[in-house]
Amino acid sequence: MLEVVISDLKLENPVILASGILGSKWSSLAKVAEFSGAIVAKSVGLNSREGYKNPVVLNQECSIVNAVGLASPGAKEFSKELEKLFKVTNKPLIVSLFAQSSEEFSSLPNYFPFASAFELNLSCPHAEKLGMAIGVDEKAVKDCIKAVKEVTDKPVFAKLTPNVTDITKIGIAAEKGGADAVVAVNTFKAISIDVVSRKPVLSNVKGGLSGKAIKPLALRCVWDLYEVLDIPIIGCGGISNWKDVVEFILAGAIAVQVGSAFYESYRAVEGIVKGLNDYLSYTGEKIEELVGLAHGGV
Amino acid sequence: MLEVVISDLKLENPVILASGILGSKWSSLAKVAEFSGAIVAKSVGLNSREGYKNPVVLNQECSIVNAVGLASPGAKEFSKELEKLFKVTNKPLIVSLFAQSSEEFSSLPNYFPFASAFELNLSCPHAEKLGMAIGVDEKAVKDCIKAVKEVTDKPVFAKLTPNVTDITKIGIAAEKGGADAVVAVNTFKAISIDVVSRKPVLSNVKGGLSGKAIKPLALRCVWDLYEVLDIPIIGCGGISNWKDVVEFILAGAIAVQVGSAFYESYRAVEGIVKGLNDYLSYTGEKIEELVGLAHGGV
Amino acid sequence: MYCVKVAEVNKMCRDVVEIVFDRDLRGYPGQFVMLNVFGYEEIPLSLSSPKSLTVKGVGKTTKALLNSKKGDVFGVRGPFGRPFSLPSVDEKVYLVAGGIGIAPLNYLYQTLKDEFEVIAIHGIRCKDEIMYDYPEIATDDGSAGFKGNAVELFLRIADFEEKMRVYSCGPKPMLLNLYKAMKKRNLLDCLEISLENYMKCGIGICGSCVTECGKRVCKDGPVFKGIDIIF
Amino acid sequence: MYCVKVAEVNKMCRDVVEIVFDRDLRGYPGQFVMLNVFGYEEIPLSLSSPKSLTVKGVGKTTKALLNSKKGDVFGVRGPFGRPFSLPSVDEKVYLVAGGIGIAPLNYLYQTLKDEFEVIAIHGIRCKDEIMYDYPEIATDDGSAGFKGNAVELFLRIADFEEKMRVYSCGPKPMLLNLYKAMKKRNLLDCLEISLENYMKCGIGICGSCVTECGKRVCKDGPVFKGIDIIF
Ligand SMILES: Cc1cc2nc3c(=O)[nH]c(=O)nc-3n(C[C@H](O)[C@H](O)[C@H](O)COP(=O)(O)OP(=O)(O)OC[C@H]3O[C@@H](n4cnc5c(N)ncnc54)[C@H](O)[C@@H]3O)c2cc1C
Ligand SMILES: Cc1cc2nc3c(=O)[nH]c(=O)nc-3n(C[C@H](O)[C@H](O)[C@H](O)COP(=O)(O)OP(=O)(O)OC[C@H]3O[C@@H](n4cnc5c(N)ncnc54)[C@H](O)[C@@H]3O)c2cc1C
Ligand SMILES: Cc1cc2nc3c(=O)[nH]c(=O)nc-3n(C[C@H](O)[C@H](O)[C@H](O)COP(=O)(O)O)c2cc1C
Ligand SMILES: Cc1cc2nc3c(=O)[nH]c(=O)nc-3n(C[C@H](O)[C@H](O)[C@H](O)COP(=O)(O)O)c2cc1C
Ligand code: FES
Ligand code: FES
Repeated sequence: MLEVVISDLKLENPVILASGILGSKWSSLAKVAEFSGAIVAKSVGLNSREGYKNPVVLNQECSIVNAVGLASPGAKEFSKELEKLFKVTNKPLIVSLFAQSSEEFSSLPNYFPFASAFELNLSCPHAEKLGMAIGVDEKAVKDCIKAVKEVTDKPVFAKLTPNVTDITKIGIAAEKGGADAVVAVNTFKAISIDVVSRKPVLSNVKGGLSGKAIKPLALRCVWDLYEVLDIPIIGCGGISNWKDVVEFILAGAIAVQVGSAFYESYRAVEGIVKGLNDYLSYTGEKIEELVGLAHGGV
Repeated sequence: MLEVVISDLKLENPVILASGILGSKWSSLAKVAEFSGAIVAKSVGLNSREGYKNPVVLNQECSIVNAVGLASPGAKEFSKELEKLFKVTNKPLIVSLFAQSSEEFSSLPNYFPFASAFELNLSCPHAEKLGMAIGVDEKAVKDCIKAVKEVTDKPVFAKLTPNVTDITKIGIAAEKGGADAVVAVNTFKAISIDVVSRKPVLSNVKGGLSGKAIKPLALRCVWDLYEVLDIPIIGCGGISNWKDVVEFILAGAIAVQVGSAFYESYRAVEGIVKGLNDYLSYTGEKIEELVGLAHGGV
Repeated sequence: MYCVKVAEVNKMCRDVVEIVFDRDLRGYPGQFVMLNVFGYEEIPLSLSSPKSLTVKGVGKTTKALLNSKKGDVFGVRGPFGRPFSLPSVDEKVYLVAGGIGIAPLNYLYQTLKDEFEVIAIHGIRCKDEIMYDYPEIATDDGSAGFKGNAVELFLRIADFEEKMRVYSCGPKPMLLNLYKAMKKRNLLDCLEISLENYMKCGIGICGSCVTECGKRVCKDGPVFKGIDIIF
Repeated sequence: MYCVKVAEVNKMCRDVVEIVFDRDLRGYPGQFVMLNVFGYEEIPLSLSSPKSLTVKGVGKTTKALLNSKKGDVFGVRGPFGRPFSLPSVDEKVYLVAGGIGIAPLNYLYQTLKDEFEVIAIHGIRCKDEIMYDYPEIATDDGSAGFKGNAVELFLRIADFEEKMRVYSCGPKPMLLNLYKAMKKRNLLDCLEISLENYMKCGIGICGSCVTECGKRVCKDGPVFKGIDIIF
C-alpha cells in the first residue's frame, strides 16, 4: 500500500530522510532508517570542508534558517562512516554529493560502492561556487548529471533549488541530462538580523529557509514540475505530518523527504508513516494511485 | 525621529499600508491612514477586472495564500473612490498600477491627479500576462518605468517580485528605468491542496504567499538589493511588529509596507508605529540612521 | 481550511435547509464560517448552532447546498468574526430576525433560553416560510401570527427600558427600522446587529466587506453594537 | 533568538564566572541554552540557576565570557533539551559533579535542597578551583576536602539502596567510573547523567551532537538515564 518505486529503487514507504538532517553519523542515520522508506546522507564533496562557525542554525516560529556550509569530512572519510551504516540497515541509502564542476562530480560515486542511489546537491543556497551556483544554470545542471550517469549505473537524482525564475526549465535540463528523478526542493535564500547586535544572526550572513513556512512554496514547485516532467518527482520542503505528504503526492510527487520536522521529534518520520498508513487503509488506495491527482479536472 | 523621506515624499513614519490590503474602499484606507506613514491603494488597471471567484484567500499557520486576481473596477471608477479619500486624509496616497504593457502603464497616471506617488505592480504572481509576467524581465521592467516617468512628475516606485533567480538584476533594471524607489517584495508563488477534495484550494489553483512565513525571504531580497542599488528600498513581506521593521531597516530599507498583519488587527500599523517610537526614544536615534547598518563590519 | 462531514440535513421550509455536521465547529453565536462548497464557491454562513448552518437558496452556491445530504464534505475556514456579547443577568432579551437572519439568532436563542427570559420574533413573508417553532411569527400577509413585519411586532410587545437587550439580523431595511426605533428611545447601547456584506477573505485583509464607515464586517463584525454603527 | 542583558558577573575561581542575567530564562535544571556571544561563536551552556550560566574559560568564546560585565548583551536560543527528572519524595539525592560539571547540578541543587536530603559532591583539581560553598569537596591533590576524585568520595559516603537518586555531570572518564559503579550495584535506573558533545543546531536536526548509539545530546539529552546509555 505504501510501497513506491523510484527508478529501480524500491521503497517500503515514500517518506525519506532529507540530506543534511542527522545525516553525518551512521548511528543517527541507522536510527531514522528504522521507519523511513530510505535515507539520504549529508552532502559530501571530494575534500573535507570545515563548514561555517556557529551560529549556523536559527529556529524561528514555523521555520528554520541554516547555513551549515556543507561541512563534511570529505568523500574518503565519509565513506567509512557510511559503510558502518550499510552493515546495519537494509533500507536504501542515498548518497548526496556536492562539487564545483561536472568533473569533480564524476569522481565521487566510486567512493560509495554501497550506495543505492546518488542525489546531486545542485541547490545549497549558502555555499559559494557549490550547490545553487550550479543549480540555477540549465547547462551546468545537465552536464553534471550526465557526468555522474556516465560513471554509475545507480539511479541519480537531481536536487533542485527553488531560487530560480522558472524551476521547470531546470527540471527539464535535469531530465535531459538523464536524471532518474528530481528532488524538489532545497531551501530558500533567507536572512535573519538581530535587532540588538544589529548584525545578521548566522555567521555566514545568509542561509536557507526550511520548515513549515516553505510548504506552500515547495508544493508549488512540485506542481509545476509535474506538468512538464516525465521522470518522478520527490517532494521536499516543510513536510511535518501525513496530510502534508498527501498534498505533495496529489501535487505530483511519488515520494517525499522530511527534514526540519525532526526539530519536533526523532519520531517525526514514524508518525508520518503511521498516519499515511491509516489514511490509505481507510481509503483503500495505494499511494501510487494518488500521484498528481489534484491536476485532474480542476 | 520617525520621519523619512523617499524621493520627495515626506512620511511622518516609515510604516506604509501595502497594496491590496483593505485598499479597495476609501473608508478603510482612511481608517488605516490615521496611523500609517502613507497608504497604497489596491492595484488598478485601465479596465475593470472581475478577479477570481471564491475561494481566493487561504489563511494558514504563519502565512496566507491569496489569488484575488487583481479584481478592480478600472481606473475611471476607482479614481472616483480614491478621490473621496483624498478629501479626508492628509497622508500620502500611493496609487498602485497594473498593466500589460508600457503603453498601458503610461495611460494610467492621468486618472489620478491627486496621487502622491505611483507604485507599479510588476510582481503579482497570479494574474496572467500582468504583474510578474513583466516583473521577471529586465527590459520590460525598465521600459514600463520609463513610460510612466515620462507622463508624471510624481515619484514612481517599482514593486518587485521575489520569484526570480536574481532580484538584484531586476532592481538595477528598475533603477536604470528611472524608478525613484523599489518595493521589495510582492508575494511568493505558492499552492495549497485540500486532501479531502483532492483539489487545489484556491479557485485560481496557484496564488501568492504572504505573512510571517516569508519574512526571512523578503528580508534577504532587501539585503541583496541594498548592496547594489542607490535608490531607496521599501521593504515588504511578513512584517508584523516593530522588531520586524527594525530588521528591514537594518537590512537596508528606508520604509516598510505591512499587509497580512491586518489579519490580526486593524490596529496592526498603530501598534508597530508605537513600538518603533518607543524603541527610538530609548536609543535616541532617528530611523534614517539605522538604514543598512547590518551591512557594516560583519 | 479543514473539512467537515454532513451528519444530517433538515428541510426547514421550501428554500431553507439546516445542515448539521458530525462535529462541533467551535464557534460562538454570531460568528460565521467561510464554507467551501467544492465545485461551487466559498461563501460566508453564520453558525445556527454549534454544529450547524442554516442556508437559504438564493444563488448558485446556496441552491447547491439545498441538495446537500448526509456524508457530503465541505471545506471550512473559521469560525471568524466577533460574536454577540452576552446579556447581563437582569436583562430582558429580544431577538428580532428577518428571513434567513434567523440563522445566527437561533444559535443565540439556544444558548440563552435556559437562563434568560428571551422573546424571539421572526418576520417572514408568509406561513410557508416558518422555519423554527419557538419564535413569535410576523408575516407580511398575515397568514400566520402577527400581520406585519418583525420590527412592528417587536415595537408592539417590547418593554422599552434600559435593562433590555435586543439582538437582530435580517435584511437591511428591517435593521434600519429597528435601529431608528432604538435610537429614538435612546437605547442604541442595548442593540446588537449582525450585518452581511460581500466577502472574499473573511479574515480582515482584502477589504471587500468594508462598510461606509470603514469597518470590516468579517473582522470588526459581523456583530456590531448599535452605538458603533452609522446607518 | 532573543537577547538577554547581564545583571551581574560573579567570579567563582580563576577561570570560572557565573553570569547572572536580568531575567529568568525559563528553563529547568539540566537544560541548556545556545549562547550567542556576538563577535565570537554561539556555544551551548547549561543553566546554573533560572537566570544564570556558569562558564569555564577553555577556548576563544568561553575565555571572552570570563571578561563579560554588567550590561553586556548576549543572544539566546533555548532553553533546549531534556531536564533532570525530579526524585520521588522518599529518595535520597546525590549530586556528583566534576569540574565545570557543577553548573547544571547547582541549579538542580537549588531546586531540591529545601525538600530533599541532598548530598552534593564536587571534584576538582585543587582548592583554588572551589566555586560553590555547599558541596563536599574532593581534590586531586588533597588541598581541600577529600583527597581523591568525586566518584571515590561518592563511593565512600553513599548508602547504596534502591531509594537513591544520583545526578551527575562532568568529564567523560568520571562519568564512566560512576556509571560502572552504579551498574555493578544494579542501580543504573537511579542514575541520571548530563552529557556534552559538540553542538551546532541545538534543536535536533544537524546531527553534530549524535552519540555512538544514535542519540542526539541536544534533543534526546543532554540528561540521559543510566539505563538508556551504553558507554
Ligand atoms: C457574515 C455573513 C453571514 C451569513 N450567514 C448566512 C446564513 O447563515 N444563511 C444564509 O443563507 N446566508 C447567509 N449569508 C449570506 C450568504 O453568504 C449568501 O447568500 C451567499 O454568499 C450567496 O451565494 P450564492 O452563490 O448562492 O449566490 P450568488 O449567485 O453569488 O448571489 C446571490 C446573492 O447573494 C449575494 N452574495 C454573493 N456572494 C456573497 C458573499 N460572498 N457574501 C455575501 N453575499 C453574497 C449576492 O450579492 C446576491 O445578492 C451570510 C452572509 C454573511 C456576510
Ligand atoms: C549541553 C552542554 C552544556 C554545557 N554546559 C556548560 C557550562 O555550563 N559551562 C561551561 O563552561 N561549559 C559548558 N559546556 C561546554 C562548552 O559549550 C564549551 O566549553 C564551549 O563550547 C567551548 O567554546 P570555546 O569557543 O570557548 O572553545 P573552543 O576554542 O571552540 O574549544 C575548546 C574546547 O571546547 C570544545 N568545544 C568547542 N565547541 C564546542 C561546542 N559547540 N560544544 C561542545 N564543546 C565544544 C572543543 O572540542 C575544545 O575541546 C557545555 C556543553 C554542552 C554540549
Ligand atoms: C541543518 C540543515 C542542513 C542541511 N544540509 C543539507 C545538505 O547537506 N544537503 C542538501 O541537499 N540539503 C540540505 N538541507 C536541506 C534539506 O535537505 C531540505 O531540502 C530542506 O531543509 C527542506 O526540507 P524541510 O523543510 O523538511 O527541512 C539541510 C537543511 C537543514 C535544515
Ligand atoms: C489579499 C491580498 C491582496 C493583495 N493585492 C495586491 C495588489 O493588488 N497589488 C500588489 O502590488 N500587491 C498585492 N498584495 C501583496 C501585498 O501588497 C504584499 O506585497 C504581500 O502581501 C507581502 O506583504 P505581507 O506579508 O505584509 O502581507 C496582496 C496581498 C494580499 C494578501
Ligand atoms: S472579507 Fe476580506 S476584509 Fe472582510
Ligand atoms: S546539535 Fe544539531 S542535532 Fe544536536
